[in-house]
Amino acid sequence: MSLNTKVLEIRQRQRIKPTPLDMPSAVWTGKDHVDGNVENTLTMIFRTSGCWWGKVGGCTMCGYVYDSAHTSPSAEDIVSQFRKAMGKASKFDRFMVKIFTSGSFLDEKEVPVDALSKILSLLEEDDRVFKVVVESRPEFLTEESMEFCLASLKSTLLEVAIGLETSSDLIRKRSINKGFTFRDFVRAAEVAKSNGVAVKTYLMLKPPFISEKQALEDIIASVREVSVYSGVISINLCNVQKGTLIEYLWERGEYRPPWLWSIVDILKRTKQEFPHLIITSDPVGAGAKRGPRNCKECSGEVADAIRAFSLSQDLHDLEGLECDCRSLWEKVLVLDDLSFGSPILE
Amino acid sequence: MSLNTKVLEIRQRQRIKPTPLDMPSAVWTGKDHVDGNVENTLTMIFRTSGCWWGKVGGCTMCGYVYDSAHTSPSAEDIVSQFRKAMGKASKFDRFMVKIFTSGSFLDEKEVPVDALSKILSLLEEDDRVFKVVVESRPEFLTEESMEFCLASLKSTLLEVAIGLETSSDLIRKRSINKGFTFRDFVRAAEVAKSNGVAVKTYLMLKPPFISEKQALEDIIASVREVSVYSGVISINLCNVQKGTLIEYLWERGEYRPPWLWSIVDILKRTKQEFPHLIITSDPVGAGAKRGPRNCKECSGEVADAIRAFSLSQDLHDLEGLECDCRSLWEKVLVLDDLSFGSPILE
Amino acid sequence: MTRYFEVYQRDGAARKGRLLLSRTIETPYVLKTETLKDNTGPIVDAGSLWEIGNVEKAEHRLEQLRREIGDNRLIILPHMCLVPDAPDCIPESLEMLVSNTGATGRVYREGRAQKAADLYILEGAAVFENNARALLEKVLDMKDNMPDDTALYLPGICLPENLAMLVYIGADVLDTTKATVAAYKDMYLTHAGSFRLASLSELPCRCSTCASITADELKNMDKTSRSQMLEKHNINAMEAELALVREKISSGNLREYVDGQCRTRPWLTALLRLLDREYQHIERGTPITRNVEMLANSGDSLTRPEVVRFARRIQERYTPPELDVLLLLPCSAKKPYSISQSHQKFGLALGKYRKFVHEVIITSPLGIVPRELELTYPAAHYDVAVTGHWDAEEMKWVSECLEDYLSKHRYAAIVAHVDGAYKQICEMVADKLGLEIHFTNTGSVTSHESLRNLSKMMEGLCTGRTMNETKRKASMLRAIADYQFGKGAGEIVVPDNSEIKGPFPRYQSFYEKTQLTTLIPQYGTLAVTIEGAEMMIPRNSCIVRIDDFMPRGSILAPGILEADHAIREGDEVFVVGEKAIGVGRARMNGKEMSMSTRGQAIDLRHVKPK
Amino acid sequence: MTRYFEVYQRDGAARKGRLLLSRTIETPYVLKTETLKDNTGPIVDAGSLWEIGNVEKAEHRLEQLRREIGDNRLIILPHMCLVPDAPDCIPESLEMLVSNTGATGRVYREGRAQKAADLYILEGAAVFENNARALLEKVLDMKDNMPDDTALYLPGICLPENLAMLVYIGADVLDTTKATVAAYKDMYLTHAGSFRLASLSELPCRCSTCASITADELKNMDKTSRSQMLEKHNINAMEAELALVREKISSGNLREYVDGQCRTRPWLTALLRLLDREYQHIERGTPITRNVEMLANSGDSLTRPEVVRFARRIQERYTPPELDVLLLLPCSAKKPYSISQSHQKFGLALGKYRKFVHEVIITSPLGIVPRELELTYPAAHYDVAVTGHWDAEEMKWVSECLEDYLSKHRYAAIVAHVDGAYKQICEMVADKLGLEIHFTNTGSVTSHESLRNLSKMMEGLCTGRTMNETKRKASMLRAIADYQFGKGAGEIVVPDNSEIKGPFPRYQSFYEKTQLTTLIPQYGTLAVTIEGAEMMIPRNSCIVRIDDFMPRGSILAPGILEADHAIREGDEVFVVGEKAIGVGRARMNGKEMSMSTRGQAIDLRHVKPK
Repeated sequence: MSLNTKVLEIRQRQRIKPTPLDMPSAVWTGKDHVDGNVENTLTMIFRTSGCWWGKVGGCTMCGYVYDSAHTSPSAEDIVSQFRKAMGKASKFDRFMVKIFTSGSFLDEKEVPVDALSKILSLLEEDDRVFKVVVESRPEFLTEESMEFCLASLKSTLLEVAIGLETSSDLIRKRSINKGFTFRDFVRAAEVAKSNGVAVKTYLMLKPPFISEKQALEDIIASVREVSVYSGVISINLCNVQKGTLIEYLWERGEYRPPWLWSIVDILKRTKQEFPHLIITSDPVGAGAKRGPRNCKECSGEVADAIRAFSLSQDLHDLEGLECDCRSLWEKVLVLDDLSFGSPILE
Repeated sequence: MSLNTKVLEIRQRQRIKPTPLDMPSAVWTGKDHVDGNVENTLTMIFRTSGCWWGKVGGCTMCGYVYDSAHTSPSAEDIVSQFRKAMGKASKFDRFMVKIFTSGSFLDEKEVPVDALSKILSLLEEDDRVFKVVVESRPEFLTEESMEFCLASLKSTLLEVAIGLETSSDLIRKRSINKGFTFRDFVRAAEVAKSNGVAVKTYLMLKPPFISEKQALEDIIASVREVSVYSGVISINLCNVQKGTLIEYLWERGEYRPPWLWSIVDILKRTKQEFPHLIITSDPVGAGAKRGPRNCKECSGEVADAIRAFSLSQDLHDLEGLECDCRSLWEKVLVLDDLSFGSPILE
Repeated sequence: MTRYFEVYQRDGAARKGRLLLSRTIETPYVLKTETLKDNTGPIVDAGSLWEIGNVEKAEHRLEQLRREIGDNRLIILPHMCLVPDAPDCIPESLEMLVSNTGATGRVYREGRAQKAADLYILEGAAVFENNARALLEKVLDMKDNMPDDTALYLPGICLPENLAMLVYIGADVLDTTKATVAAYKDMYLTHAGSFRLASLSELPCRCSTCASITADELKNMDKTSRSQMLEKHNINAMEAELALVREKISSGNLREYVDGQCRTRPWLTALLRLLDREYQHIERGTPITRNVEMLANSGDSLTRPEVVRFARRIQERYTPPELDVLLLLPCSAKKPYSISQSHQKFGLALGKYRKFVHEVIITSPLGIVPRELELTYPAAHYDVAVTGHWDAEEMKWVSECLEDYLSKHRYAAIVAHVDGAYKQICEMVADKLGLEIHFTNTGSVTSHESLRNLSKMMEGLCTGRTMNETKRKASMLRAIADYQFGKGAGEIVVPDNSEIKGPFPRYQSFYEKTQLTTLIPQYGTLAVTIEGAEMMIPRNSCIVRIDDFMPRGSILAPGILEADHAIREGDEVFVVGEKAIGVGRARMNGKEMSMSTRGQAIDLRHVKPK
Repeated sequence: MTRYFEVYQRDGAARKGRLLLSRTIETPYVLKTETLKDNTGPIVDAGSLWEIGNVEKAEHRLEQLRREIGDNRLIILPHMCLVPDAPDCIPESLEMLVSNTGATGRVYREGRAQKAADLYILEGAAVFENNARALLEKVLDMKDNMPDDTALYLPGICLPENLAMLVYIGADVLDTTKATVAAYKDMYLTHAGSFRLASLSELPCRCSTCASITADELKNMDKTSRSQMLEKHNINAMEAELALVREKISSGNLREYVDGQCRTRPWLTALLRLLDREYQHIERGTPITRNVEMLANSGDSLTRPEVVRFARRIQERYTPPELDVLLLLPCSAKKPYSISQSHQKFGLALGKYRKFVHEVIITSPLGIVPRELELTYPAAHYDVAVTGHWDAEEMKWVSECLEDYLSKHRYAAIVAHVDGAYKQICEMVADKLGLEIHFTNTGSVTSHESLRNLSKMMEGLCTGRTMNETKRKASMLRAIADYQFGKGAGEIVVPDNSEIKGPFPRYQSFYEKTQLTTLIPQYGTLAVTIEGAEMMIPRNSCIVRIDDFMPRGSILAPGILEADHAIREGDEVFVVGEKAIGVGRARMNGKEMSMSTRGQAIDLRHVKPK
């Protein structure tokens, strides 16, 4: 059975509940490091028809597909979702907008062109919005789509975020099942660049089958390779989402989310090597059994330090972290590499 | 249940086979150390009505009672036994005669006075016989019996052998169940002495319940106390005879015969302390599971050395004995004292 | 009876204690035998009468020895050992020997009246190696005749392989005799049996002795050095086993360890089996509850005291609620059963009919567990090897439990939602008792079809008496009270019209606004309030009478006048004194409370002055 | 298949072997996991494709590594591990990787074709801890697909508590991963399970690490030093267990050890039970005979391969002598039965009627033992825990054996001189088959009255066929031959009119002055002379075909062309080659002989040139 077939099989067992088409999946506000400053951000996730790749199988760790709508929302529906989301930013004078779907914002099948141009225009019109970040798979990042976006979004900055996950084609293909290559990413990034659009890259720490050490080193290598094309790198820590292959494995004792010590190590090493690169990580679900974690004692504190660094980009925020479990993690780095197909669960 | 009752109970379970009344139980020839020389000896064991003490219970280690006749042999029968026994000595020019019954040669109920005087006269008449040794319990060693014997036995030397077993009244009573006291022995020995009759004393190494070390030390103490009354001491090594309390216990893992190392140690220490005392031991059944023994490797050799010493009275014969099991015996000496009611079987 | 020995933890006949001598000796203890003769150790042998010669001298030696070594060392009084099958020929006067001060030990011989001592030594214990029946008989006789707060010494019998079992049958003190003798016989001892040194290609141990040498080097040493090395190893092996056994007592799973360890030798297995048949003896020391898993991991688990006690209490103390329909269900791996996926499905399938239905779970090794007792130790605390196959003995035992239940308690209808061996058991019992049982399962008990069948069956049957949610909760607390204190206790401590508060399983019963009990989910037992205790005391069970003092915190054994002998460690007990009443948790059994002169008897939870 | 691994002793699925690398590694072996990454050790991991990136680079790394470390170290070929439940997404080309020289190891994934290697690693083995069924399935699948003379490595799963069982199911190589991880989690491991360090009041071990420190000192160390100490202890505990297990294989009683050791965890007990049900797998490696006692010491002894094989061979291969009266007797503790006191009394009671009577002994766990086979392993070699009580499973198993026998073989009369459980069994079977059994026992089977009853009963019944002394001896040898070689072998190797010489039990059969067989009492098997072999060879069983050479002393596996797969270690085998025929004793099973490239296959006793 191929990876894609297996992922699809798991997907098909999940039930998606009917939801209103004019409500976004999620909206929240927060703070982000943006070009040297800490800024307010409004994050919105649109409910769309869903990621085309996810519908034919998709990534082994991705549970966002279940945020998609059971029927395709119309352009009006999407714009309506946008308007509702913007309501949450009423208290801000200045903020950045981050737009996600469970797939690609630039995929016309998810976000009809009418909706896209309307939303970008509305953003352009809103003076408080100084920057817009949209996420997309690289195949939708074309000269045409860039020009189209920039046509609506004139003075407001645009950044496109691409979920590359890793620079290793082997891992991206045989562990993550992402469906594109590093070369695809490079092409997309260059298109953006040549259009003056900034590129943000998502990496993914510890996809399935990969040992803690391999995962850690893979991210370090990935940062190195991606830094050529992208000024902002955000490292996602794999967590166990419902309806994913990762969950299927995790329930059987065959997957353990990454250690927080690993991301601390990654942040320290990469930031030292690339001081001007913005490198962030949001430890979602840290300390939970489905989330990235150290021991019960220190997970909270370490996750806070990671968040602080992500905002400040100041390595001092990662100093002084200590816990008895750190020596266990060091052993796990060695042994998880030599366990031949089973994670060291603790 | 008293010791005597228990011994009697065991005795009553044995069957005694009918045997001819005019045949001795056993006769054999050998060599003994006698007054500084090695001499030929003729040993005869008469079949009599048996030891009176054995018939009411008797000693815990003694199986000789089963050598007695089922009906009392007449005086003629006994003399006839004697004549048959003497036939075995035809090859000797000079020899000593040792007479045993399964009880006391001087007990009139076993050996009628007519038989006694006839036998002693015949011995007196035989010029080859230079010495006669007879065994008896002390109660039959009286002025009268001595005078009676010496009346028949003029120029031939007489020695009486007494089975004292130990000088400890406690052990003799509560372990051996011998039925007389050390005071009884002393009295008998003094009677003999005053009649110019030599006394030979039998001691018994390792009666039941007694540890190896206690047994060893008991014999050393006994030799010391007996040396005052007796010029010849013969140390019997307890073995497991049929129909005895010892056998009953041995079958249940509750008795182990003495180590040969123990008698070696006894012989060395007592001979050094009493160089002029004749101290002998015949390791009957040595190396057999019912007999005194060391390990399989050395039992034969050590028994030979004990026999050699018994003849020569020369401590050189006991030198150079070595075996790996000696260190085990040394530990047993310590531990068997601390086992609180179970022998250390090896 | 003693100022020098104190027991502080028990498990079956095994226990942890302390000999309070010149230095404190933790028991179970392995005595270095040779130190008994070395007057510097904490335990000293005054010697044998065989060697001393007579009782007067022995008396003299004893007096002298006590003067020499002081009171805080234990003297084994002068003795005169026979062997077990010898007729008794010991002078009576020897028994009269006493040391008026200090700790003493005595050799125990069956049938002889026992004078007071701190330690009793089983005469000739070593003779019973390989004779399970005889050893057990002797030890039981001895235990019956010595106070619980004295130490039991089995001399000359201990090996690493049998140590756990000897402790399990009740030994407090053992010794190194056999370890030393084995060493001098070139025998290499392990917890898994002995090896001839010559047969070993390597040393199967990592003790400090074995780590320093190879098998070949050891074989090539001269006899004395070799024996000394072997002795060190053998004693290490014994001490490691001893420490392990002590930790197993602490952790509450010595039985599990012994269940494996006894497979080393047939006589040890026989000993386990024979001991289980001495239910009175072993049950007395078995705590009523534990906070570790109970593993039912061999055929012999069916007879362990916790299992037998559970079954007997169901048989003797349990009264089912007044309902007309019985539903028999299979057990689940997850405990308590009701939080398992399968039982949650059964509950959904029952739906609105659940209030008509009394649920009883069938399981090995416990037999049957009424739903109300599913939290009660060991029902929520056991784990078994699951292979899908039940052996004939399991089937027999569980059938007997079910048969007893169904012959005592009548229902208008019996439904069994079970498969495999469970079903066979139901069929056998139904057949034997001439009962009709409705089976609702088709294929798997959690299949949609089976569950639908169950619903339908209930729809047809459920027309009789029902029990609402409050009553159901109350009946759970009552069942637990009956299980814990005896039949009828539930009605007292959870009276009619009690109010039950708290979410499952943390139920609390209130009567007229006063709290009477709390269910402790960890143990599945009830803790009783002082008001509850006041209602229970007239029942006159689980009562501990204390002297004229005001108790607080914990009660020591010497303060206890009398205690219900049915009390077990872990039991909820009611303290009655002249100054106060109280309620607490027993730390020893009732007999020990009554008789002991040392040790923590009760952890008091509530006190009320009179 | 391999030049680098050799098995030299087997017991069930367990085995002792050697990895012949830069240094010889004795297996079962516990690999220090971290040394796999340290290129100085005898086993080296070439790394993961996940990290290397692609197959070309992996190929390059492999070549370079081989050049660097030489041929006499084992390289684990570049791998790309998934987890057991992952869909296969490994590039096909990765499997093509080979090292043209030197020893190699490969990760084994179910369903993938296996290339040659010296060592196979079960992918994701650690996932199956606590899952007996899945682990056993995986190991069986792996064993079916890898040659017998390659080593099996179960990574990341070993603990001191499960080591014996992992070896028992067939592991050759294990590692220290869990010992290290446990140490860094403050877990203290023992063969009897794990403890939280914090819960220990003392260290239950005397290894060189634990001897140097107390529990409190250890608890108070800083984390890193503490973990290092714990790691040392944990690995010591594992290595001690490993050495013990190796010695248990050597001494032929690993099963007995595992029978106890598996009680530590329910999943290990389940593993033992499930493994016994894989009779083919475990029987194949079980020697036909041993010179140590077989302990049948738990309920699970009823299914051990020696017991099942004995019962099956009686059912399939045994033909009773032609007699009309069957006498059923109870077993005796002393073996062989006929030298026991009770059986000697039975013999005396039978007296002159003995020649009319066929004697069959009833026993647990073997079922039934015809008198002729009382010397045959394990009939003369077992010991059981004796309590007088038989459990239901024992009764069931023995009844089934007796029922099978009585339904196959008819007698004019059946007498049973038995009591207790034996009698119940006879009654159950008689009832089921509608047979009449005459019971002669009153009270004890050895009482005078019972024995007189037996004599009288026989007096009345014994009028039919008889068997004289020579025939009786011949029938014994024939029964053993049939047991050993299959039905009909007895008639060939002990023809009619054979003369039987020698005192019991050292019988020798002669035919026309030529000796054909000798009974080896130690094993209860027949040794066949070269003349006997010549008669047996045409039967075409237990045949080993060798190449064109003159064998002497012993035959190595590579010299064997083909061997009867029914051959078991310890079997008497007939060697057939172009240059000679011979007869000897098998040192491995027939499949191994056929397939292996290393190892002693046969100890040859007689050879005859063609």
